[in-house]
Amino acid sequence: MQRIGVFVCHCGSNIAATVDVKRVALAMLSENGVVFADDYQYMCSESGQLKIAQAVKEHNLTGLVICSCSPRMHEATFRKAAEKAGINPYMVEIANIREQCSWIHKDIEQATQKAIILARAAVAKVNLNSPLIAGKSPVKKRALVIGGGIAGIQTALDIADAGFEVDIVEKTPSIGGKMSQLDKTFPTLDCSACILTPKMVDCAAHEKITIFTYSEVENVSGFVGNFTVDIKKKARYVDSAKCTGCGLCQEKCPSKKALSEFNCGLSNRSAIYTPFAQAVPNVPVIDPLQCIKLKTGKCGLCEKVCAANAIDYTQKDEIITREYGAIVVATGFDVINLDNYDEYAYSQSKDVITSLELERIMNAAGPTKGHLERMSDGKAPKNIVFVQCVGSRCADNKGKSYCSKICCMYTAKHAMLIRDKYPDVNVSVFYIDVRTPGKNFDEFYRRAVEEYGVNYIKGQVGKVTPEPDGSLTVHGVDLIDGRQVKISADMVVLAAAIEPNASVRQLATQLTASIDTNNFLTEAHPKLRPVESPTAGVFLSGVCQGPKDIPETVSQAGAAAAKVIGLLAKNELTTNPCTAHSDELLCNGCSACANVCPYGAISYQDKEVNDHGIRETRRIAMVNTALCQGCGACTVTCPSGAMDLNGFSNKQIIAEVDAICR
Amino acid sequence: MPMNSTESFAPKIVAFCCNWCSYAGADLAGSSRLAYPADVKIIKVPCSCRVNPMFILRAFEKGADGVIICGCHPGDCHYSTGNYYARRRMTLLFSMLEYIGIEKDRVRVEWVSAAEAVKFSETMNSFVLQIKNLGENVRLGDLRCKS
Amino acid sequence: MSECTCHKDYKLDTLVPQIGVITDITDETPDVKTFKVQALGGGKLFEHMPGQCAMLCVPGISEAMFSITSSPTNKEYQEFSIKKCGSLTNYLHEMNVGDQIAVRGPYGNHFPVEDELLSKDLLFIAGGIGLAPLRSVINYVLDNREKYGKVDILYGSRSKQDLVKLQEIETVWKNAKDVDVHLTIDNPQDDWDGHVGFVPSYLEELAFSNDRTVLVCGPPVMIKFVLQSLKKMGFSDDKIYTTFELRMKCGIGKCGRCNIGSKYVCKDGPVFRNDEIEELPNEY
Amino acid sequence: MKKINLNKLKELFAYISEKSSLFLPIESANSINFGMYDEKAKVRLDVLKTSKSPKDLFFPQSETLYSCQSAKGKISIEPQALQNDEFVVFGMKNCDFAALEILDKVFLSEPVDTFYKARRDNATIVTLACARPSESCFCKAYGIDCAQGAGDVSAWIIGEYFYWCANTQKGVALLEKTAHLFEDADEADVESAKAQIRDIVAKMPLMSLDLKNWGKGKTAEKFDSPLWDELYKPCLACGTCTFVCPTCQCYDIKDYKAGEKVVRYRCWDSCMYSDFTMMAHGNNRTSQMQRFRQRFMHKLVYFPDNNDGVFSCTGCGRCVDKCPASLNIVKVIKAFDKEA
Amino acid sequence: MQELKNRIKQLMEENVAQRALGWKKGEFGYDAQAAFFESTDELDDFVYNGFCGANLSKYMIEACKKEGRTIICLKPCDTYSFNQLLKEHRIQREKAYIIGVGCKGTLDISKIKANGIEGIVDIEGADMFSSENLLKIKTVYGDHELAYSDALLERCNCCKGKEHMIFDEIIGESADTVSADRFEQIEKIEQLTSIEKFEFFRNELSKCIRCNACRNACPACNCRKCVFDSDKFDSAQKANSDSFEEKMFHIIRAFHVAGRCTDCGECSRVCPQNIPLHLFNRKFIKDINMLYGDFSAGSNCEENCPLTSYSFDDAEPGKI
Repeated sequence: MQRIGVFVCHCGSNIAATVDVKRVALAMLSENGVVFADDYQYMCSESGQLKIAQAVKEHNLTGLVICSCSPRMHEATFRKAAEKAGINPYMVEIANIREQCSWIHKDIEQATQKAIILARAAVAKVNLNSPLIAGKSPVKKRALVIGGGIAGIQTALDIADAGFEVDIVEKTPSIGGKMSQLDKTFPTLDCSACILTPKMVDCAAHEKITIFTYSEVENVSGFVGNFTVDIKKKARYVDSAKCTGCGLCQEKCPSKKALSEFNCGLSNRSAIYTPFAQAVPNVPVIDPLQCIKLKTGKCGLCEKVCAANAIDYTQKDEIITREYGAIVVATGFDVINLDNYDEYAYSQSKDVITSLELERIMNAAGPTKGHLERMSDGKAPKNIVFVQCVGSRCADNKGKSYCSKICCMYTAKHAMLIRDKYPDVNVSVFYIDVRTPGKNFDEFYRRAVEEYGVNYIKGQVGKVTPEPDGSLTVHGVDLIDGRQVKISADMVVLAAAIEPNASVRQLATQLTASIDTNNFLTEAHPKLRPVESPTAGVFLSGVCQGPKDIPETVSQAGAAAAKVIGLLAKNELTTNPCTAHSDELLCNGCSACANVCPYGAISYQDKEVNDHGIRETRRIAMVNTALCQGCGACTVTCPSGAMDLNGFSNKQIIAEVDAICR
Repeated sequence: MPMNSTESFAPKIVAFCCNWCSYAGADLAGSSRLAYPADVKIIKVPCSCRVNPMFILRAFEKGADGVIICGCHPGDCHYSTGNYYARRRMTLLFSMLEYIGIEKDRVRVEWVSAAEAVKFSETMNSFVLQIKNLGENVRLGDLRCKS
Repeated sequence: MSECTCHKDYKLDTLVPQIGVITDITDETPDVKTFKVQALGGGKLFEHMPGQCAMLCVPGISEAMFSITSSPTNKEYQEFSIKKCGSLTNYLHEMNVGDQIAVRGPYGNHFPVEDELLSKDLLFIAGGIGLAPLRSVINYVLDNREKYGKVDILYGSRSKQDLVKLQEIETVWKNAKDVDVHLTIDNPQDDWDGHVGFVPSYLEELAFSNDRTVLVCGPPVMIKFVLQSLKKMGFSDDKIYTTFELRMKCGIGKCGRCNIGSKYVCKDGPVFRNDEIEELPNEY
Repeated sequence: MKKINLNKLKELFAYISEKSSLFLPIESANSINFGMYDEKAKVRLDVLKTSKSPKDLFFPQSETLYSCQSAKGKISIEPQALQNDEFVVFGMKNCDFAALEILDKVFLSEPVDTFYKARRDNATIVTLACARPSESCFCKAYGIDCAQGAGDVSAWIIGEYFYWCANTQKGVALLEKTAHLFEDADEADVESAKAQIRDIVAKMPLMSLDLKNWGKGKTAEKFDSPLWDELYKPCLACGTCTFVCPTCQCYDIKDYKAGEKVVRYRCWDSCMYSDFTMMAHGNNRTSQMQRFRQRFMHKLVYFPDNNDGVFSCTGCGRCVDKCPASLNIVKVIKAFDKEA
Repeated sequence: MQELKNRIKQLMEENVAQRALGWKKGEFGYDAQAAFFESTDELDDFVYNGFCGANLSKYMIEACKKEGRTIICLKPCDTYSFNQLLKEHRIQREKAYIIGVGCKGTLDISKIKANGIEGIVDIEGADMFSSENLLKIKTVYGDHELAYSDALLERCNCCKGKEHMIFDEIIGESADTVSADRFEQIEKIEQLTSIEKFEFFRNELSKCIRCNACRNACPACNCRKCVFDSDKFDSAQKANSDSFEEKMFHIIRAFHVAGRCTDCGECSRVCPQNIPLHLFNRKFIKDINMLYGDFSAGSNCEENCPLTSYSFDDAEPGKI
């Protein structure tokens, strides 16, 4: 039998104006187990908490019911107060009589009655509460960063600088990500490579950072503080330890027909390649689909020319298992597939390109060595049309509903750079809105319009038609004039929407992190916990969480790092004690619970039990409380009721139901 | 309970809300002062998948007139898959309830996110109205609880 | 059966309890409390004989059978010594003076204090909470001291703290006429200068003559070994009495639960003579 | 001896049910059980055995003993009112009546079960002879004559007519009340009908069941037999046999929490259930074999021990018909016979 | 039947298995019972005919606790239950030697008796392996004849198929017995109005005496301790003290076996009150098939139960 104290909070007038708090307290005195009930102005205040402590002492309380605001607001406060007063924190229940009562009801009688019932249900529950002790689990002091773009690099550097080990897993042969493909960055127009490369080098050189390029996460198990991750290192066919990065193999490689991923397929690369000159690590990989030796067994030229003997055609994919305390997802983005936008003739004309392709064309290390050329005939374009919002801000299902956020600014940048370098080129931009909320952004855009004479047309492009003469006709609407516009262009640049990297779906499943309908990873709280995923120990960095530009990415990367550092700095974590547990005398060992457990927390053991005098060995479910997150899926699947959930036990919920229906 | 006395009939309605979405949605409805009838009493559960059919029948046994279960939208479950299981369980259970005397309209599952305060309040308003139209749960329920 | 005023011509069924008031609670050991229970208007709920039991019920929690530990010679109240071991007993242990409980009874047979035991030399052997039913007989015998011969009481428990009713033993029983009390605890303890050892071995050490009539009660294991020792010492089965565990529901030999062979423990027991037990099928 | 044409029975039922509740075999949802008569009831006097025995008219499957309120350590108890109205049970078979007499030995022995007694006192029982006994019947083995009447009134259905005669004061009262519906009848009709029934009984396979190996004082002989270990195996541990049995009377006492109050009720229990003897103090029958043995030992040995050799079985054969595993008391008796 | 008996004898003599789990003849020819045969001598009483309706799969749980292997005779529909028990780790495959026995449908004694046939002393023609379709029934009141096919249990009229899902060997031929659509009755009930549905089931369930025969015979109800026997949900019940309780019991039972019930029909067969309990289970089966794709519990031991799996676009509750 519990000795319960009930405390009814006025919350100033927030509750007391609509709920007769004194009556609620009085009514609770006749409830089973209640030995003390009182009301107070602000229970969450220091004096309110002191009141609790006094009552616990005076009345020898074993359980508390606080009738106040939502438990989401102050449950933690009252649990701490209880603990201070010498009661187990899980002997506290909150009756939410503010958000779910006083704030939504006007009639005092009605609200008071409801408050009484809610309090009664909480009392009924506390009567069945039992003290729960949070477990402790050690923290593995190493972080994993998935994705080696600027987000991943920055997060890794920040964590490593704090003295913790960090591994970066990058799918491609080099870290650097999308930023390495960019030419210049807005709004300062500094060279992307110039600011990124030093960070890449820092990463490689940092003693706390291990980089796994050309690698993917294969499997994730465990929980916050104790993740175990299998990393698949794809066969590189080049021994990283021996390779000096001289580049001779790439020169000599006879297979040069592969499209360069780095240059967005606008140029070719050899079968053995490093994606770009500044790659980190500067160790090539052999593309097994292109390599003549691997395909036919003949050739082997690279092996012959390699002075360091680094070529190894026998290399196999390798699984490395590492343990981590925290995981940061920084998987970045891709440009959407433009199949749905064939009206822009992207597939029909080589001169319709995406903005990212333009970045490569403008880049000195790009397919045209930095000269602005048409990809079809190599001629210098005279009229360029930019089309904004291709696939972004779509009302229909064709594209994305969201704004890709970076296009307005990079288009202004492109227009400006072209007009600067090639003043005779006419540049028109079709836009819906120009969005420039950022430091020096609007100034930047205005420079494009005012200083560089870029022709901004508010309106949409309906169609781009390739003409027989190789030119392109852009059919659009000028919404300000309300007239049809037809522009003859020799290059059209599409500001294609960006979307989370395709790998994120599977990754989210592996991490049991949730994703939204657009495949962006969900934050634990959209405002207050923007860099944490709802899954403890998993953090978000960069565009995988939502569209952002470089400075935003870098600041979020730092924020995620700060969270990781905060976690890794702890030696151990307290685990949620509201976990499932199985009654071994009732368990059938049928595996139904394990089938629905999203965390793989349930395993089976053959165990000898003594069932009222009958001794036998039975297959029995065991819950790993460190893995269990307490969802309760198993409890309903279990037909015998062997599985129950601490803190939300069958009997507790039934007691609440009874109390409400009484 | 005759139909025309819907005004005086105060139904007993139990709402199971998942901690992460719907309970938060209810809180937001509260802080946004979006009213719904006081007949609705919320029980917090960690996830919609914690709701055992036994709880629902128990509520009806003890005299509830309606039971509603709210969870995160499919795909948004905090535990990633809980509401999918809840969806299947409740679909099957609900299809059977008429056989034991619980009208279809006395139960509902609604997916309400933490941000959908308006949806929460509208759902509760419409559910209460629906139950009021049905009247008191006379077919089912343990007589011992009624006296 | 008492008259009920709420229904005309209505006689209360034995399954319907009376309301008892807890008028005193004594902490005996860390997990045993003794409850004094009286009728609503004061006085005893009913008359009983030593060895009988009663059903105590906390509505909504559970009900269970307990030995009445006070002697019938007590005219004011009944006492129950209750060990904490389940939901009901846990609940009872949290109750306060003035709280009410539902009581029905008395049930079962009793020790033959007015027949076979008269003028006999008696040996009481108890272990732990097993003193509860024997205390009723002991006090009955002490209150009618002239009717019985010599009395020896052998009582053992795990530790000194686990000896129930120690104060009464020390002040009343030890000073009674022709009564010898032998206490023992399982393991040595600083504040204990009495005997240390298990009850059966102490019993053999004490070497009582085997013409004594023996009343045994305690945990099943203890009873088993005590009986073995008694046999060894030459006691005959028809002079040994014991009480069964109280696995009963209705208390009136009808619900079928406590049926062992042709006997109903709640009606034909709980007190059995050892030769009667020998005849029962081995199912207790 | 009085008689009435069968087509006037409805009138009789209507007349009786006007004055008091009338219970008789009624078909509902493809099942025939004793139920309260009303105009719509589908009366099935032609059916030999009701699915359940009529014992629940006297010892209902579930009945409230009292309800109780407790708050803040104070208790109030409201006992359930006893059956106060007279009622008539019509068409009970002799085996079931004999079973009632067995229940009397349990419930009417001190301390009397007042709930049961009130119902017994208020009932007038009309027994109906079995026109067509079935292969599962073995009442004769217990000395019950299904052709002969018992109870307050004995009745027969012979051809187009329903015959009855009173055996007790209550019976006389019932006959007097309804005398206007009846005509005088020839005793000889009934005698020849009885003879006919006895002829059939002689042919029934189980009627000759021999109980000489059972009864008082057989505990030691039967209890430890290895046969039990074989016999119980198909037993599903359900309670069908005990619930359809007219003499099984084990019950449980349980609490139901109905909001503010607690209702204490008793309900049938079955010694076949695994938790029957599971109590706070322990469990003395942990295996199904023990529970199976208990049921038959009780009926065939323990009960006779305490009741001058009367068995707690009347050969109604419901367990023979209903056991899902086709196990029954006959098989048990025969298995031991074979052994002996 | 002799062939089957001989084969079992041989297997026991060759020590392939230590005992056999089959059926034993009863008193009247229609009351065969499940039986363990520990020695070949005991096989004299072995029987296999149309009255061997009992599904032996669940007895395998006990058999698995014994030393050695047990020969188990399984009719085609019993094999589904066996698989389901295997899937739930309640029995071990290596402990069983499965003889799949041919089946031409199992008989319903109450159907025979419903023809006014009383005082049955013997029944001929119930043999499973004969092609004869005639039951010759001897009674104290005279002899009767009845077509075998007219006396089948409801479950056999809408049989899932005569293929054994798991076996070590098969003895005897099976014959098709399907004469009705399995879901016809459910569809009819679904057409009823809400109140009619309620009335129908109230009428049926009011007969329930809570003897637990349905539960204890059901191979899917294999919990060591049923929730209705334990106090885990404060749901321990023994009797229907209120009409609510039998409804609660039956619907929860149906829910607990949903996706696991093989529609073996034992619940209805054993019900002493003739409640068509299989209707609950079949309704769930029908819903599952319609909503989540055809699923037959026990057709293999790998497939995940529909209630422990999901798809992203499942139907919403209350929409069917």
